[in-house]
Amino acid sequence: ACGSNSSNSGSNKQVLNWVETANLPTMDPSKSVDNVSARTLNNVDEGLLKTGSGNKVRPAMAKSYSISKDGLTWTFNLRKSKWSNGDPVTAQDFVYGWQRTAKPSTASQYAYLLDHVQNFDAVNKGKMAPSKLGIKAEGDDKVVVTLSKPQSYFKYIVGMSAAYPQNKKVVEKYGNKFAANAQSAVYNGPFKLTGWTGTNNKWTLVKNNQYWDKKNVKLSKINFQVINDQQTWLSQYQSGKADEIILDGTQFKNFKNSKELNKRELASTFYLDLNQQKQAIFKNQKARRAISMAINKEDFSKNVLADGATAPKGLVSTGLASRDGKDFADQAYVKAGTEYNLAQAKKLWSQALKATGKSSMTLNLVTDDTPAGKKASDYVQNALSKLPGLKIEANNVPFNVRLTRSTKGQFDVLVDGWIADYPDPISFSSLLTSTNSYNYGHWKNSQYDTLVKNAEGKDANDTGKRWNDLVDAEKILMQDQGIVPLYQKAQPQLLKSKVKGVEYFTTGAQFDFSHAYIK
Amino acid sequence: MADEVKLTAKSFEPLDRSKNLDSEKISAPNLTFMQDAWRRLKKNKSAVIAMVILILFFIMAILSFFPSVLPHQPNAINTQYANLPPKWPGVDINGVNGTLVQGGSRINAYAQAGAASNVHFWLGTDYLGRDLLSRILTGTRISLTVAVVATLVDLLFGVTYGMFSGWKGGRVDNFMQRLIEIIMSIPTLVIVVLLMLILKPGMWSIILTIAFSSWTTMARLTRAQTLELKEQEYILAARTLGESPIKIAFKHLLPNLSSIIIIQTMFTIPSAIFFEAFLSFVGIGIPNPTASLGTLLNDGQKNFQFLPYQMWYPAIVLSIIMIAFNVFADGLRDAFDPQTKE
Amino acid sequence: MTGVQSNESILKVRDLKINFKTYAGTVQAIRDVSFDLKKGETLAIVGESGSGKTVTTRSIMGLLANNASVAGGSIMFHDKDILKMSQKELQGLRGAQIAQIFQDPMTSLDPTMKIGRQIAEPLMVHKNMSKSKALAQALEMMKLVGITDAEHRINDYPHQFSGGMRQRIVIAIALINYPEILIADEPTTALDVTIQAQILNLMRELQEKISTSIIFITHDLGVVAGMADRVAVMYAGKIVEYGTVDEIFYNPKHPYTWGLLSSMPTLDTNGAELPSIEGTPPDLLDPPVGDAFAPRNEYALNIDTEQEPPFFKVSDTHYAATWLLHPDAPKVTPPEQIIARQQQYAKMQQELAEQAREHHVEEEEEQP
Amino acid sequence: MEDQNAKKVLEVSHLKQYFNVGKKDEVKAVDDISFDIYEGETFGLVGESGSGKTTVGRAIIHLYHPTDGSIKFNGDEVVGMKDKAKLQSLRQNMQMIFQDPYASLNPRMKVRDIIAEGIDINHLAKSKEEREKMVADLLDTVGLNRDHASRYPHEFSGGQRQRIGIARALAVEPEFIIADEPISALDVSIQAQVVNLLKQLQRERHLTYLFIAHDLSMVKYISDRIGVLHYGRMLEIGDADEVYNHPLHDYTRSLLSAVPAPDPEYERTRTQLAYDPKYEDGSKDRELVEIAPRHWVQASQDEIEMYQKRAQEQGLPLV
Amino acid sequence: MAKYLGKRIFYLLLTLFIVITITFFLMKLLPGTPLTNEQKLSPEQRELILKQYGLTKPVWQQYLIYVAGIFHGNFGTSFQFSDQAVSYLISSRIGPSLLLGLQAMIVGVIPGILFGALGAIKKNTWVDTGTTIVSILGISIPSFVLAVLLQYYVGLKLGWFPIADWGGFAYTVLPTLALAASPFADTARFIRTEMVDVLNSDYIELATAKGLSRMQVIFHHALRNSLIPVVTIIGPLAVNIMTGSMVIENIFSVPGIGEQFVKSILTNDYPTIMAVTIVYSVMLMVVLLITDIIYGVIDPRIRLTGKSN
Ligand SMILES: Nc1ncnc2c1ncn2[C@@H]1O[C@H](COP(=O)(O)OP(=O)(O)OP(=O)(O)O)[C@@H](O)[C@H]1O
Ligand SMILES: Nc1ncnc2c1ncn2[C@@H]1O[C@H](COP(=O)(O)OP(=O)(O)OP(=O)(O)O)[C@@H](O)[C@H]1O
Ligand SMILES: [Mg+2]
Ligand SMILES: [Mg+2]
Repeated sequence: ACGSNSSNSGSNKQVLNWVETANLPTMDPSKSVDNVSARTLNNVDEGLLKTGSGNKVRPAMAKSYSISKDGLTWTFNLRKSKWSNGDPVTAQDFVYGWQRTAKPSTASQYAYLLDHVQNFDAVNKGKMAPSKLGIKAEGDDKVVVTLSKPQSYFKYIVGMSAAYPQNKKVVEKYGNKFAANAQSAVYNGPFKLTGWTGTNNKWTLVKNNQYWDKKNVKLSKINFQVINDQQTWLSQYQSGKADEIILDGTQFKNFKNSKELNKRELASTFYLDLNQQKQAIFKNQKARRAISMAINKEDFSKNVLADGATAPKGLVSTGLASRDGKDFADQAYVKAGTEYNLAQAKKLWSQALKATGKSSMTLNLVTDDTPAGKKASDYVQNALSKLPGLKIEANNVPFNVRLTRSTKGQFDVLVDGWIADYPDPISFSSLLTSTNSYNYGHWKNSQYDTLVKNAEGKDANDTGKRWNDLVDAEKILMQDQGIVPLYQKAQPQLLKSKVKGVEYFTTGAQFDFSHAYIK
Repeated sequence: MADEVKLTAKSFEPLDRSKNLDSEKISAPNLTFMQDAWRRLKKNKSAVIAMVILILFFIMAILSFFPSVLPHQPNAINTQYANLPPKWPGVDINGVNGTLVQGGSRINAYAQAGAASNVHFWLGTDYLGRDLLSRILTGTRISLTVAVVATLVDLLFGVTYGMFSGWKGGRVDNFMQRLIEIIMSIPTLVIVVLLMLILKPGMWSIILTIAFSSWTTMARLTRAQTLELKEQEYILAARTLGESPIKIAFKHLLPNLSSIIIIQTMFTIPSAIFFEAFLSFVGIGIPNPTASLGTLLNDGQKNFQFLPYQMWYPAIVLSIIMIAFNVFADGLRDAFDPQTKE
Repeated sequence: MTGVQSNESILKVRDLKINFKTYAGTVQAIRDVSFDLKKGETLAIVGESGSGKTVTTRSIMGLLANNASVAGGSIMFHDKDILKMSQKELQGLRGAQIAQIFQDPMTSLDPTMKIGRQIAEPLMVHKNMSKSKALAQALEMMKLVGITDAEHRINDYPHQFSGGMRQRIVIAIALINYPEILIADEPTTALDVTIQAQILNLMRELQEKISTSIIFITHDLGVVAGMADRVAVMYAGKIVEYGTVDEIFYNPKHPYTWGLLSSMPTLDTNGAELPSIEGTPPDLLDPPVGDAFAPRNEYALNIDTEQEPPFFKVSDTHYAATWLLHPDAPKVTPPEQIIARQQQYAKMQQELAEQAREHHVEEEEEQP
Repeated sequence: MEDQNAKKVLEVSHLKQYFNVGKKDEVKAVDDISFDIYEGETFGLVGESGSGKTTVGRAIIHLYHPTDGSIKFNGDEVVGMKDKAKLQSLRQNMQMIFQDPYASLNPRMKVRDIIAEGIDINHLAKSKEEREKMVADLLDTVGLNRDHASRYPHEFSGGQRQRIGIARALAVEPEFIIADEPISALDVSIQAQVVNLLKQLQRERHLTYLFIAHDLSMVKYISDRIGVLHYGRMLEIGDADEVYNHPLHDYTRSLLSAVPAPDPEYERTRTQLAYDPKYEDGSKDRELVEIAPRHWVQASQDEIEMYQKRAQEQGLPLV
Repeated sequence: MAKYLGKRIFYLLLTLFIVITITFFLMKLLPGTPLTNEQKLSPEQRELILKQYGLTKPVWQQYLIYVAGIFHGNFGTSFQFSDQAVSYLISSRIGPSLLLGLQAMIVGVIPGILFGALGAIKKNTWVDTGTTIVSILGISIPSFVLAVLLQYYVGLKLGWFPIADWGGFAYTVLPTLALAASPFADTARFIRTEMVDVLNSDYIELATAKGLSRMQVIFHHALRNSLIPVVTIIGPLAVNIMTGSMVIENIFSVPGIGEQFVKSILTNDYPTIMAVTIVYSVMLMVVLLITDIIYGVIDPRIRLTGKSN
């Protein structure tokens, strides 16, 4: 009866209808912390370089770059390009953007990505003027970055929103309303944002005619809508109102043979943190191993999640990085760290329990209340309850509450997850160093710490050594069962077959529409 | 005029007054008030059916305390049998023969899962292979518990509050009513959400929060009725006899408030069940692995298109309970009303 | 007293039988009731609670409850049987030719409608009158029933009036179409004496003005004495005695009428005990064989328990259904009070006769 | 009839009972009334609806807190009585019969328990059997069947219900009973039954009654003395016959003239006297003045003479 | 009247003040800050952010500032949407909720009244049974189940109305229907009970005795009087519908305040939760006040008096 004007006639119209499951909270590159804004920013703005499918880095605002021998000085040569308001994008815009991200008053929560940049710490703590940050403009088209220590994966970092250029004029014009809605920002990427009021459920990306590579941008429009309900999403997809859907397990099963199905892997591992500070028993490796061995990860990912998720090999996800054709995860694989062996688990747990002098204990299991979180909660609770003398109390809490409780250590067992910010194992490995604030379980291993430190410092310029350091660290982590890997996330996606050229990558923003088109 | 029938002289002798002609002799059946209500209730067929249904549900709910009587352990995970549709032994009708439409064609889900021919789940399984029938039964128990306990709190507190306020009248009443107004001005959901965020999530918090937000209606109703009743002459009579207020409350007020209380209770129970379901939907309901009808519905709703049975069965059970409560409440109201024309 | 009277019966009720189906069984509420209503007269129906007064009048209005069934009889209004009328015909009748005043003025007005509109409604319904015209007439009627400051009060709501005023409004509603028959079902029972007196006066005045026939129901014999031309006494769903008001009050024949009359103290009743009718009326679910009053009747005869008494003629206008009037019945002495009344009656008759002789006025005689 | 120096059971003086004091809808339901009731007599209180009759009764029996004035029962001040024991004895010695036979019995209690409520409160029965027997006796006394004890109020007719109410009041063996329109809701034929019962009980138990009614013929029949109440004020007090036969106050006259009698001849000639409340308006201070012996009328100083003249015209001796 | 209104508004403000106070301090008990990535922030940054949100001051000062802010329509800044004023967030989202609620009330209440009246008029007939069953069903099916069914069958299978999203009347149809079930059922049942009583009353008998037809009696006399008690339930019901539509909004992706409320709960967006609470309370109290006034319009007996009971 209605709405017939939009669905089928669009084959020659270059319009893509995309769905998000959360609102767009901000468009300020310095303040973006979530997936939705990362994805949108990635399509409306552009940094020096850009990560694409297969985690390949390609030139963006910088047409080329060079690295000094010591790996500390990176020089980027900018191409001629313009902001959507017609202003040229200059080297100063990068300097301004980075300084803005780094200075404390901006309160950027992702500023830490720039932590290798010279003087970042001091600037970030407000102890040094932002102008002392290790980024300089040489003329209008050359950006020179000085690092405090070598960082082989810096090329990925410069493609992230925290490192985007920012138009000083515009930022200062809008003050703290900058990028609070579609009009109060300018864009240098393939699209520009319209229709976003700051709080609404719908927004649209339209082609940016000032974009340097606009001739390769085919889409004229990308409509985004927020849908919270999985069933609704599917209906919208089926009725042609949405061009894609990320399926859940049951839906996946029903579209297994669909031509529209794209199995999307994700550089994301979910694992259990075992709180050693709260529960002394977790100081015992046997206890940690028992927990791991009691959980059948294969079964969980294949039969319960059933959405293409896989059993993890360790903390670092499969497919994130490889060297000489060998995947990091395969190379660092320690069977005992992820194996399922209930009998052994029971034995180990009894021993560990005995050592504490108790005959039984109750532990709480904290998960977030996303669908996957609930499933993990159900499954893990059931699995662990099989261990002798162990009772599990499940706490399913909203995502942000889970974060708070993680930080405050209000958990015994925590289902935690991590998505790599950039395609380098260190994005994972650094998490479990004893000083890292994400190390919620407070597992501590000095050897591990040293290896990671070497990778970040002494061996940073030696790819081979660095690689080995990280592989060794991962092995130690798994042998000592510092965490209990649970599953590696997948995102099975249905994408209308008319939609071509959507670029996907496993980290960060995940989707790039700049070369997408409708057939 | 008088028709000429044979009238004997004896006919015109005065009637012997000693012959007792008093129609008052016929004594009424000796029933108590409750018995009388019960008798009337029994006459109301639909109410009786509703009551039987409710009793059945309560029995099943209580039985579900003993997992051995359930077809399966409600929380037992068997991922091999995840998402199996209902299968009734020996019945080959789509919907109950263990087949479902997957990816456009009808498949035998049990065969696909490698289940032996003697494996059957009457109402199918959920995504962890847990038996839906067993979960619905325990879920019913939890939902009924939520409802009944919440109602009890509501009854004990709400009724007392209302009676006290109404009886005292004046300033006390005024103050107590203002208090209720304040509580009522905070939307129920907000109260529940706030309390749920502060309290440890769990069944008891839910019960507490539901009770906390529902007693005001009961209190207002009983207060209004008490205000009316306390002016009744039989209450005045009790006062002139020197009956203490407490005794008046129990002997005179409560019995005459009973129907209004019962009716309100019968409305509180379903709304508590609904509310719990609603909380589950919002994501702050009963924690897993415990099932309530609300969590089951919530889970089922997500896959309605492919596994419709996961929503239908809990929804049907919930609806039946609701309808039964409603019909039963109507019946009770009539039964407790002596004015009801039989 | 009354206005123009004639011999023409505008309402003839014959052998009316009405039953109610109830859970417990069939209630025989009206058992063979017959009476006539003449133009311009006031017929009072008296009897204790539950004797069937209201049911009788409701059947005349065609307003019987859902569970009622007419088991027999007819109610002829201008040669048409009300009991056989269609709903439409009945609607045309109600509030136009036959109107009713109810017992309780506090509850019989719509609390949410202005009283002017309530009074005007029958005009709008029956005469298709425009609202403003109907309201103008309603105002006249309000003045007629003695509502002071009617212009201002026409837009008031019922709760703004006292009980007496409300009853005046109810009367205004009933009279606005100048009905031929006005049924007043205990119109003053809920009012206190002074207000009652006002309302009764008002009704008498109005009757004179618009010469309507009134069926007046009450259990207050004082009111009957002042209002009625003729009286019918009901007991347990039957009329047990009827006659002119003088005949009933001064020469009652039925023991129930005796009881009624003597249980009411007059201003000069003294003595230790009031004569009263002991016991309670019979259960109409299962009316007794014979005379329903027998169990409470101290003059009961054996035959009362065997056979229903027929009507015995006392005079052309006076009939009573009691075996005591049978020629074979023993002579009984009525209660003292009744004897006193009979004596007074005899005296009155005598005076009347003398007067008649003196004035050579021909008394019209009424036919039974 | 009581003699002059009979014992006063109840002395009401300057009783005032206002409602909603200080608010816009203040009601002076009872405004400065005084009267005494002597042992063994029946004092009738008449007046139109809303004149304050019920309020007087309820104030006397301690259901209200009077605004002002004093009520003495057997010499003890009732107003503001706090002493528990005294209160209980007051409640035992003074009882009330209510107007509405339908509202005055708890529909969800058995007749037995309704009647025995006072027995239980005052612990008058030592055993269950005794209690049972007392109830049965009371039922006998009020002319009901003993079997009726196990029934519910709704199974009775109005007259029978009123008897149950009487039995309840009698259960504590009071000496003084306030009967608040006990018969106005009843059918004529039943009224006589109840009045007879009350009279009989008075004879047998030497009860004192305050009998409230608006049915003047009944009040006159049952009462020894009568008080006429109007707008919360007592207008006239006197012996029943006197007040009826020789009313002095205009209001009383009007009231009497409005009473219909079951006598068509009388009715044909009866004319109702219109009432002009000029002798009641608030412009003057008025007090009850004894015009004829034992016959008091509310009058101001300058009205006394007029009432005396009226009395003389009716052949009453002056005080 | 003015005095009465004044008194009511005073109570309203007092209640509101108490509600604000209670919610404010309850919120303070809750864990969580606006920071999602707390771990990676330098203490200086942390301090700065907390300062931006005014969270570094003592609680009582925060309270005073908050209360003062409310008087200027300032409810603070959202945690979920950085730099968005909560007042803006709410004002931009309340429209759809109100619209849906209003439509649902109209679609629910009017047929509800007719249904209930029909049941009462045809008491104890099959019509009565039928209407009763329908209204009981309306109460017995949770609104979100109904929503899912409507969406799947009417939206997807039949394609009559849009499945989700917001953008015109057609988009409101399904959510309105899902929401309307409960006001429909509630009014139907309420009206029926009430109307049965009213139809037994003396004034209805008098109206019939005036010669009014059955329909005239019902429309001129019975309906209005049966509506009186219904008005009292309609107020809170309306607020419930407008505020309780979060599930429906969620399912149909309606950009309303209810859906936002759920998100705020899930994202610990306390300023928004608090503001929504206050908005709900105000709505509830204003609606209650309005119903009381309407009550007076419909029922002249309680007009212009200060008594609400
Ligand atoms: N709808 C009904 N269903 C069953 N019985 C009924 C119904 N209406 C009246 N009755 C019975 O019919 C009998 C006569 O009732 P009716 O109302 O005519 O008495 P009444 O003489 O008017 O009494 P009252 O003086 O109390 O008004 C009573 O026994 C009553 O119970
Ligand atoms: N609790 C109360 N609050 C306010 N006003 C009251 C209260 N009780 C009685 N009144 C008022 O006091 C006046 C006297 O009332 P009361 O009941 O004593 O009259 P009554 O003579 O018994 O009348 P009736 O014959 O109608 O019973 C009336 O105007 C009544 O409205
Ligand atoms: Mg009647
Ligand atoms: Mg009274």
